[in-house]
Amino acid sequence: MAIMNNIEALRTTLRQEMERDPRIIITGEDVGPRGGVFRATQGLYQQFGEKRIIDTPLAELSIVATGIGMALTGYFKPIVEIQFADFIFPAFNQILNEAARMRYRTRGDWTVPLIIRAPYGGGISGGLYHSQSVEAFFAHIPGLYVVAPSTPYDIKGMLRAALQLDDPVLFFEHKKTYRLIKGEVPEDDYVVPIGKAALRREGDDLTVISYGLAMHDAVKAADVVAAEGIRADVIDLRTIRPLDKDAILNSVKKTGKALIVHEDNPTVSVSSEVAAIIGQEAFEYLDAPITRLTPPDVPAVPFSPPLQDAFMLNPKKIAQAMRELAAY
Amino acid sequence: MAIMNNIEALRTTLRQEMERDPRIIITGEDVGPRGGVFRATQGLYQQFGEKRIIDTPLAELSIVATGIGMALTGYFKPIVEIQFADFIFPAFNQILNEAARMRYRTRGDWTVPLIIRAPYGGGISGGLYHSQSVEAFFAHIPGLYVVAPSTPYDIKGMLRAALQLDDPVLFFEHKKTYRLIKGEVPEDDYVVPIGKAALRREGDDLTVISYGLAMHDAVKAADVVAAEGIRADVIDLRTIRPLDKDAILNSVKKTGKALIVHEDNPTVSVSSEVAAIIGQEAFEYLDAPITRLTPPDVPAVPFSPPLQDAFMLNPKKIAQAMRELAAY
Amino acid sequence: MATAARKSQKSQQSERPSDKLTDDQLLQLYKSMVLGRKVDERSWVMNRQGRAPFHISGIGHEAIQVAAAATLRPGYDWFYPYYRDLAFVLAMGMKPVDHLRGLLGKAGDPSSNGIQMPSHYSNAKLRIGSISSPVGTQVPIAAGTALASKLKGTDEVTVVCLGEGSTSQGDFHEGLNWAGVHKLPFICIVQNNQYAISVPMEKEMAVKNVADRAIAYGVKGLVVDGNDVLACYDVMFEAVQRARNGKGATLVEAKTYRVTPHSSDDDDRTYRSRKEVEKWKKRDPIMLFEKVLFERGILTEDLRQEIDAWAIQEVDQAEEEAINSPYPDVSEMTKHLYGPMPNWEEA
Amino acid sequence: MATAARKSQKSQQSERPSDKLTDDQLLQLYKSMVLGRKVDERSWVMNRQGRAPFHISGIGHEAIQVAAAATLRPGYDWFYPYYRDLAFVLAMGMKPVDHLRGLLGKAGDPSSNGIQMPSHYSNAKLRIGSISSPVGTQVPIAAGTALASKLKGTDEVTVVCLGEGSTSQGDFHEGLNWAGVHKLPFICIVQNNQYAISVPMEKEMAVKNVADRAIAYGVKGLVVDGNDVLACYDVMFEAVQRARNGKGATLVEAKTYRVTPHSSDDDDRTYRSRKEVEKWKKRDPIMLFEKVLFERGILTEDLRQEIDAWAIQEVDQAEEEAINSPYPDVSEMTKHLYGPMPNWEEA
Ligand SMILES: Cc1ncc(C[n+]2csc(CCOP(=O)(O)OP(=O)(O)O)c2C)c(N)n1
Ligand SMILES: Cc1ncc(C[n+]2csc(CCOP(=O)(O)OP(=O)(O)O)c2C)c(N)n1
Ligand SMILES: [Mg+2]
Ligand SMILES: [Mg+2]
Repeated sequence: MAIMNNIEALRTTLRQEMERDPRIIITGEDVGPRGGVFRATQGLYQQFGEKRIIDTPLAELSIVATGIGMALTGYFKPIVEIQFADFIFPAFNQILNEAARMRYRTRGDWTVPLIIRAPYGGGISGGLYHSQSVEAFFAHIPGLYVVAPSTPYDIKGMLRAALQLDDPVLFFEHKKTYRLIKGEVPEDDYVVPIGKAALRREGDDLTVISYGLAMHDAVKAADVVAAEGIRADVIDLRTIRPLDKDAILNSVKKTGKALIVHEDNPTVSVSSEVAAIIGQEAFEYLDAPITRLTPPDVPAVPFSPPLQDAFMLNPKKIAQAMRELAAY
Repeated sequence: MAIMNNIEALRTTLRQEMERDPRIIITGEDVGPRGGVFRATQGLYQQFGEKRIIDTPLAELSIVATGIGMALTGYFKPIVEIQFADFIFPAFNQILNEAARMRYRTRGDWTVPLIIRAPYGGGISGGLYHSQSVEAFFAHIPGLYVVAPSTPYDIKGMLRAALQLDDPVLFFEHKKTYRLIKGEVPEDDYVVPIGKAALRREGDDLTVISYGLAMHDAVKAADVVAAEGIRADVIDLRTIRPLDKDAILNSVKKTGKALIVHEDNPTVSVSSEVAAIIGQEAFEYLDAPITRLTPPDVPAVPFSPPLQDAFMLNPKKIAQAMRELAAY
Repeated sequence: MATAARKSQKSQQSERPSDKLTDDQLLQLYKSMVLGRKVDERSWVMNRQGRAPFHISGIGHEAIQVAAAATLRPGYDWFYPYYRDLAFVLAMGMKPVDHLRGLLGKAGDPSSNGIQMPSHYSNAKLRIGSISSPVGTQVPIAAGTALASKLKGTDEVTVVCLGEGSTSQGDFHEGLNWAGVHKLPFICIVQNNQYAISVPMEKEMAVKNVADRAIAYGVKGLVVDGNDVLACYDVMFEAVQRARNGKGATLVEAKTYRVTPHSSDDDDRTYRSRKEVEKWKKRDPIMLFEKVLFERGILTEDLRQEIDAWAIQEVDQAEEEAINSPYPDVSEMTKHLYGPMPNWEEA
Repeated sequence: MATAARKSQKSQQSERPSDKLTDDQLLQLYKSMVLGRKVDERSWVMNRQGRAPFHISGIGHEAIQVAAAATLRPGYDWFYPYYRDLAFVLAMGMKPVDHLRGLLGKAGDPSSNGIQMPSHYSNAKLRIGSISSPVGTQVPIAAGTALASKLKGTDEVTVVCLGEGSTSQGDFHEGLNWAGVHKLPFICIVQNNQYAISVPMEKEMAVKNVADRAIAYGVKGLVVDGNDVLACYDVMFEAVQRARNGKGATLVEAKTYRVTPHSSDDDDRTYRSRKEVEKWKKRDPIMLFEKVLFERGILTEDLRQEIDAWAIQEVDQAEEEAINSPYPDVSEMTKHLYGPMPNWEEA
């Protein structure tokens, strides 16, 4: 079994799936000869040619829209790359009003089997506009799947799952994890079901719910506090929409304490929804306030190194929040 | 004191403020001779001429962007109209990445004193794309003010308040309330502070938190259940961002029970955030699950009359939810 | 004899594609226009009777619509209409009852089964794409469909319609740009009725012809009198041929006028003169075509009345069917959000 | 004598605006280009030394930038730059240390005080608008600013820059459309370096000249050799005059080349030949201008070295200042979200 980092897992899976399924087409800015600015598509243009790996005009609205138009024909299964999630917003109208609403408004007559990949997240000196976490906007939208795998194993398994769906999937990849996170990736054809969270650590004292880079920090934090006798369930949501309510509720009903951790700003975010679910459906089991830990409610990660450091979550901050909640 | 409906209060206030402040300019589709498709600007073109009431190309991105560009000069205070909130999304990138982030990214050197008006909401046979509640997307954005006044009094007072701010304000008007809701509008120069909720009914048994058309239904529901001996605080949030946490927490700490009601679909919405605030900061006071009542989590209001009826909230549904929560 | 008259007239002109149309085909065009008109007029009546909350009309736009349809292969070519394309979708194979069920929000309408507002057409079997309300979005989507056809190696053509006002949207720009870059089998028909609701053309753009915008994308631009059905046919024929033969995209601008208010919610007296409207009513595309058909001896007064009666009967029957159709079950509201999930077992 | 030589040369040509530039003004143009270049080169060095995480370069683009600046009134006209406009913003009044503080995320940079990535310029006092990263957004914003100037009755001009790839965005279309409709005092400069990162021009658009797109908006389109500073001056002079005199908007396309990779994160060898890059290095705008200045006797080798030394000293000093500047306090992170709220009392 090969050890890969996230970007290798992604690239390898793209290649394997394209070899298998001639309907898969990749479009986006610089995905061709350049192989993508993060190298997700490196070598694919050379292997599959310019009819399957298509460099597009610099225009996200139409990158998504043409993806929709290709998907509607049923001839192709487009995977479009948004170079940075920060730049997905010109396409917001197309994603919301067209991709996500097509099936509903046509009673299933038209469907949009489209995957939109978008690197997101901070910690890479990207400043305000190359660091944004944008998942909250999309998690609100019925008709979309929104996923955020953060291990090489899940990237392969969830990309393969996404390819089997007949609906639009937003596939968010935390760019800081691209080279930071390594792990085993089996060669066989497994899938990681969309809509299912993973339990990364187990414990009875509290539940930490997270995803993305923050989830890796949460696991480290859990290991730190475990040494102090605080044992936590660490849930990796993996899928942002639909949320795995069962996984969340089962754990919180067991521990009675929930800490929700993510890099996105908190107001009306994924953590709001998780908290609302817990507050409504696990109320009787709660032993402590439903707690959230996120960066401050500011636009995005500042560029200046000390400010970026102060903004980002890390195992220390999470461990501290876990201690406080455990002590409640 | 004049009795007006919402659209009259809006139009009258626009006229008065334009008479007072020559910097105010209105732009948008059909705002000129036509007076707006909802008649919000009726007569203003005739009074103020084509230099202050500007019919625009059919292009929301640039309606907002040119508003930003005008606001940046400091010469003008633009109020731009988005004809239906459903059509605000082509401008999403401009609102999020430009208007809302300008002050933050320039450390206050540049500011965007811009008001974006947008009629939203269902119940008017508008189907999927003329009925959307879109406030959740914007409530997530630091740097924006998001308001949703729903009485003639508040429309005047909050529009006047918005005009005094030096930051972008999204001004949502529930279109079903335009002619449905009437009330007294004083002639004097009052403001309704942005960021402050209103208590529409008082009671110790539970707290209903709402805004927009649903808030009017909640008040009716409260009157119904009051006759049955269930007494509720009914909070009209009025401002969606920033939320009036004090008003929410003070009431819930008193009643111990919270019912959050809105027309928007629930997942990652304003009700999620209100629930999260309560779950974190009023936890020890809670006597019941934090409860939400919204339409189902579907894209928007269907057109067909019976489906529209089934979708929309009404006093009966809210009263029932109040009874159940009170009985918990 | 009628046919002889036509032949001689023809030989005096240079060869036009519409010259090749048989009398039957010409009558078929005419009937399509009349049927579209009658369904549209009936929709207004049902709205004024309070039975339909909303109607948006294509009256005045029929010529370009039925002409375009006649140059396409229904069910093979891809068509992304806009909300005024009633006559167009009927000519492509949709039925009056489809429109009228939609008008009333009744079950059985293939467009959306009552989920969307009226005139938001869709028919997957006929390859008619689904209309949403935000204007312009369908242009780059159509470009994507055209790209798929090209990559797949078919000779399908994709046609997309919109109003001139909607060309101000970024979507239009981006879609046309793709059409140019990839030399797509793509035709964008702009039905230029000179207003976007109340906003006149000169406040929408600083060019005389929308088709002049084609040059910015390296695609062909053609202007046509949108009320002259045969001229429309000629222009569309050329555009379809270019597309079908891999010669690239065309932007067709059909100059026309909407003689009705923007929709049943509009009052157009606030922004345009009755004189202007009356002037255009005299250029009614059906009237203009009747004149040609009379001149050519293809249409007689008897036949005209027969066609009128046929169309009215079609509409009567469709109206009855629509009125008698049930509403969709309220359970529909929460259906069709996602397709079925595969039965995954995690490894 | 040099001046005599120039005069005679001049008289042979038709009158060009740049002919009116004095020797001093010409040298000023040259010095601006050299200063921009030196600051840019130093940024690369600091990046390669590991002191700056990111640099995006304007090397090769200096001619159009300093020429444009010379036709404007800094602090009076409005300027919306893009990320390659280092030489431009310096010529408009920003300081090398402003750029270098930004490069290091240090306090005191007027652009964003370390909040944004480097090269995202802003200076409210100089009326230099703030750059965000999503490309194209500034075009319709600039149109709004130009509209404000026009409505206010000033003769301010608004200039906005972007790359040719970014003209594919809907924002460009919509902004230019407003400029046409309102005949705005607006100049859009497209710095066409023939690539959007790795994507070559022919995959971005199907036209030869971006300026050909002007016709779609009823604005004037002008193409210029972007490496010829005097030609750039002439074209910008014309555009500014049109704008200042209420004659409307201009789309200026300056054909140029970026001889560096897209940014410090890029490796341009994956998508273009070294031969192509070398060819363009021989058309370096500073070299080309030096040749003219030498020919005209305005520049001597001594003076050239003097200017070089001056620029390097400026940059040395700025670098030292930047390095010695503190980082912003972390409390900055939560500041400047909203302005102060008025002290409202509810009625
Ligand atoms: C994005 C968007 N903005 C606004 C509207 C509201 N609206 C519906 S039709 C219309 C005018 C369209 O004008 P045009 O494109 O010329 O088409 P026409 O109706 O004249 O045929 C407007 C403003 C909309 N549907 N979508
Ligand atoms: C909306 C958006 N999408 C993608 C990017 C990433 N990006 C930054 S620069 C660039 C290429 C720009 O090309 P061009 O406009 O020609 O300007 P150049 O860099 O060549 O000067 C891209 C794709 C971005 N900044 N904004
Ligand atoms: Mg029109
Ligand atoms: Mg370029």
